[in-house]
Amino acid sequence: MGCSVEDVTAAVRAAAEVVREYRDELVELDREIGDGDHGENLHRGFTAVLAKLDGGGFDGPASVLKVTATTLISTVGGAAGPLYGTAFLRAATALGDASEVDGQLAANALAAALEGVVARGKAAPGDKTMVDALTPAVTAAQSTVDSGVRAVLLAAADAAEEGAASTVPLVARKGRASYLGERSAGHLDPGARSTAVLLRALAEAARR
Amino acid sequence: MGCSVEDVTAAVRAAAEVVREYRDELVELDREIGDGDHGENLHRGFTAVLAKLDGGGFDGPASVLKVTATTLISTVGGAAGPLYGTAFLRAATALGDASEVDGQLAANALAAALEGVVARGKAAPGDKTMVDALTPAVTAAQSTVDSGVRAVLLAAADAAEEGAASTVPLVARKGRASYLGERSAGHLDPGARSTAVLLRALAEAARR
Amino acid sequence: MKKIINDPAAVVAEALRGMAAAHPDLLTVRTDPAAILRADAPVAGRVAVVSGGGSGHEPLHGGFVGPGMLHAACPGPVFTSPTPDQVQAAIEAVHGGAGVLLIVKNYTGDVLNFETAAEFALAEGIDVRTVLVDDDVAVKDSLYTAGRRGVGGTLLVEKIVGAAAERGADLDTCEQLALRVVAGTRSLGMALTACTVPHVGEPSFTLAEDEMEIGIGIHGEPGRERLPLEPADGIVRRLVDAITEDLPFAEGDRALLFTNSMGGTPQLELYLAHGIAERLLAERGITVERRLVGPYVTSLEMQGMSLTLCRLDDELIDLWDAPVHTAALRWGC
Amino acid sequence: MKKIINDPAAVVAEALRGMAAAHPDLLTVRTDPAAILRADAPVAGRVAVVSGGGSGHEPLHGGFVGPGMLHAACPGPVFTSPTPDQVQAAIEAVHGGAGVLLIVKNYTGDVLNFETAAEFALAEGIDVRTVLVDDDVAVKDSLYTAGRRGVGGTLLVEKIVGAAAERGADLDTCEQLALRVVAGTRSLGMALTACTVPHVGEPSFTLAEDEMEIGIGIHGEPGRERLPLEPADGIVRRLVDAITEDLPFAEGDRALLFTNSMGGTPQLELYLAHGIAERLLAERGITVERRLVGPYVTSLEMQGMSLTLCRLDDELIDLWDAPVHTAALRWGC
Ligand SMILES: Nc1ncnc2c1ncn2[C@@H]1O[C@H](COP(=O)(O)OP(=O)(O)O)[C@@H](O)[C@H]1O
Ligand SMILES: Nc1ncnc2c1ncn2[C@@H]1O[C@H](COP(=O)(O)OP(=O)(O)O)[C@@H](O)[C@H]1O
Ligand SMILES: [Mg+2]
Ligand SMILES: [Mg+2]
Ligand SMILES: [Mg+2]
Ligand SMILES: [Mg+2]
Repeated sequence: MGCSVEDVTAAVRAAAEVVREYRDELVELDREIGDGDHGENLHRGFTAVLAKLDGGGFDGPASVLKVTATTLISTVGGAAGPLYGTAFLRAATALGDASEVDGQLAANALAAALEGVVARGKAAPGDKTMVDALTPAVTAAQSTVDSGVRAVLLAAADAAEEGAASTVPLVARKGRASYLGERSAGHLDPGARSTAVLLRALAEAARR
Repeated sequence: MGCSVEDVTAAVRAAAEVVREYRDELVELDREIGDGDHGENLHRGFTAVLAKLDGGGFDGPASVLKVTATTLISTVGGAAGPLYGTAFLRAATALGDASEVDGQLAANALAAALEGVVARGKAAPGDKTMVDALTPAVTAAQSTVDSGVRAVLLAAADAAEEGAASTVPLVARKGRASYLGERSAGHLDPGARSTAVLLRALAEAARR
Repeated sequence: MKKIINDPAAVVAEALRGMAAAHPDLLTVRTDPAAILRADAPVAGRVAVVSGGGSGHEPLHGGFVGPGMLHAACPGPVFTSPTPDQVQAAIEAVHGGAGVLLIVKNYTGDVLNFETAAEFALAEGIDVRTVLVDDDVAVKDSLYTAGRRGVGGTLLVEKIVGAAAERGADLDTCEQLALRVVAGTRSLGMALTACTVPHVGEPSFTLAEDEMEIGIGIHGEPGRERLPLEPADGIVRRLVDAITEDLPFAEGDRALLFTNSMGGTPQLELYLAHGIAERLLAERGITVERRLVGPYVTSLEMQGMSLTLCRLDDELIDLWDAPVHTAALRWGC
Repeated sequence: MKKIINDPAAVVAEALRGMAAAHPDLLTVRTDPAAILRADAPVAGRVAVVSGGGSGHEPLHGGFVGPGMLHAACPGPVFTSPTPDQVQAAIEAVHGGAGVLLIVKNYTGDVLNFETAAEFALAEGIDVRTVLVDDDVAVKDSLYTAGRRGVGGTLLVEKIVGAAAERGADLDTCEQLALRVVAGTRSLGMALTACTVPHVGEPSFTLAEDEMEIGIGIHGEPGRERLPLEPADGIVRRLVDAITEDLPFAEGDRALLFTNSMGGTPQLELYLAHGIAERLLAERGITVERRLVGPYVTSLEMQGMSLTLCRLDDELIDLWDAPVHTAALRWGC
């Protein structure tokens, strides 16, 4: 048995709530090598998502993710808005009209999200962006598809955290941090960090 | 025998040179209760006076003071420019066409200077201005007229120093410090200080 | 001290060189003595409107030289009034035969230096009048003090009188008009940070992270009151209250509202403050019919703002709206 | 953090309220989503020129909305690009039937959000083109990076294309013109101090008393190089050298020189720097035919400056000189 529309709603809600906790850390990371708004942007966006989720009326897991996507796109702004928006939109599409999400579907959704982010942002692994968190997350998810959504997402979150950590020594080639050139090295990428944080929250909220 | 045109030139030159030494102190005093330019203003002006004195060609003590006056007026600006300019101009007028300055003439010149400053600036004693230094200086000078220029000016300088010190507790009623109201109390008035400094330098340079 | 300058003593001279380069068709910039003149000065048959004062308040006054406003501005060293010769030279350069009106901010230094210049010019047969601007309600006015300072209101006097002179008003009319604007104008400023005068090298005063200064002047003078920092609503209310109570401005008054940055306050904050001021004035029944928002009467890089309120009537509105072409204010042409 | 604000999250909304109050005849200000529109928009039969980006760079972009320049500006939160809905709503509000040109500063966030808006608008049958401005020579351009940032040059593109649109140029012409201005424009900025974003509450970076940062962006991003503070001559030479070598500008070139304050640098210093830049360009045989000096593309209260140099020809000069009536730039009307 996989995750129902209620489970998915609860998981996204949990992720949205966690963003508030990490707001200041993400602001600080972005202040170091960007413009200091990543935490504020996501906080604004996920606060709006929470309000939308309260409205309810979702006919399936995909519709929860789709509302999340459009809300993020219309409230976050910056680079993260369209990127996370696209990620959730593609994930929604990957879920199709399934009424329950299982491990395979969850892994597919993650893969679709990554594809969307790359299609929009044109970043490759190693460019010091959220792609560095999402890419290993997708790989890890794909090798655990049979163990249920929670296990898939936990593996993904673990991998994303490692991936995020791996951005520290990198010199940024995409996003605002790239303007710093060599001076971007030695800092954790805020978007990679937020990806790991979101995946961890989704995983821990997943009931199965 | 009194002070010749050369003596007067040397005394003004000495005063002008001393201003450089006190520039920073006067800036600092003016920064506390004014706009921080008094030392810079006098320094600019007396540097120009030195250049003018180098030109030479003075036909009497009065002409030295007159050139000093017009140079200060045309280079100092601010409140101090016209006030010190007027002071030197009136002093020059008081000297008339005398070829030597004696104690009486020196005291008269100081009194004329004070009258000029009051005529222009309308400050009364106790208003926390240079008048608080110049007024006791004039009184002291007048009671020592028979003892020669040097003694007259030394008495004036002593009195001016006391007068300047007496401005510390006062609340300013004229000049820029008056904008501070009660907050001007507890500070030495920069113009009173510069008056004392100038008189001391003139006195010490006076040969007789 | 962090500034984009070379020698602190040469700041004004070098800035004038840049100003000359930036506005070759509009301005004639003289050095020794320093003056910023309308390129087409003297304008025959027109009252010449002349102002000036210490530098560091830019665009005041040099940025307001040009058709419809000032004929000449005399820039002194930073925060130090110009000298009489300087003012006199400017008067002579722009005098067009119909007399000269000096617009002088009420500071002892400015008053004395302009006064001396006026005496010289009068002695040469030029009809010179002086109008003092003293709009700062932070300073108590009294016969026994230096009186109120001239601050933001100076710009309004220069614009309105400049327009009248451009149209051919005679010297008496210009003088009366200036007095009328001064009488109906009040200002108050506040600071979040102090400014640093180049030749001083350190800030004019120090404010803690949670302090603000109300009633500051435009020369880095500290204000009359140091208060805990407040949100914009509180700050603007203090300024509006003090200004409207002073004249007083009354319900039904028509007014020009000038929201001024002291230099370092960004436009985002300035518009925010302006919006609050408009709301508070509307609550008091005062109709804002004209407005100006920007860094126009500044104190170097000081962060802070001032509000200026000026009572309007149809004549003043018409003169305010009249064409002006200067480096800092331009409309209608 | 010392700012004249209330709630940091409401800064942009409150500033827009003030802007609306300050310019009632010129602008229509919408909230939710936020947009600053020409009061007379849509202008039938004219290409609509639309720009926008994060707030905190004022007067860019809202201060450039009005006849002869932008039809709409979309202000995002401070230093955060606006959202697609916001841009789309602005496009729909000002579209006058002749297509819409989006002028977008080259930042990932701006590009992605405007791109999405353009897709939506295209889907509704509105002919939308996007021109990216990427004039900042501080950033190495390469296929594998985010590319150069858009900074001061954005103003020039907006003015020149706005003038062409006002005269009735079609969308192709406007797009080509914008590309031509972008191709001939280079900028470089430097900072003496950092700015503080309201929602962050502390400075974006820290510079010691004797340090400066060369190649800063306009979002409080640190620059590429931290150097010991230099006199103005040295600072300006660094900027002029980097800019002229990049395009490269050559002897005989005609140019517009735009000397921009990052916000907190006072006009006195800015004119001083401008004068140096003019001298250095003259030495290189580059003829400055137009100039602009002021705080136009800012980074909140940051102290610092940027230079922008744009190659001119008769057509561009004519468009630059064309009447413009906006809150921040106005001439010829
Ligand atoms: N081209 C890109 N592809 C993928 N991720 C990107 C790209 N550009 C930026 N990012 C991510 O976005 C994050 C910054 O987001 P945010 O601060 O919200 O936007 P902005 O940079 O516009 O201020 C970066 O840390 C990075 O992970
Ligand atoms: N009305 C006045 N009468 C006499 N002295 C005055 C008057 N106003 C100011 N001063 C003197 O001038 C001094 C300030 O001079 P200065 O700093 O050079 O001019 P400003 O105040 O214009 O910056 C004050 O300290 C005071 O002694
Ligand atoms: Mg960011
Ligand atoms: Mg002083
Ligand atoms: Mg002074
Ligand atoms: Mg951003």
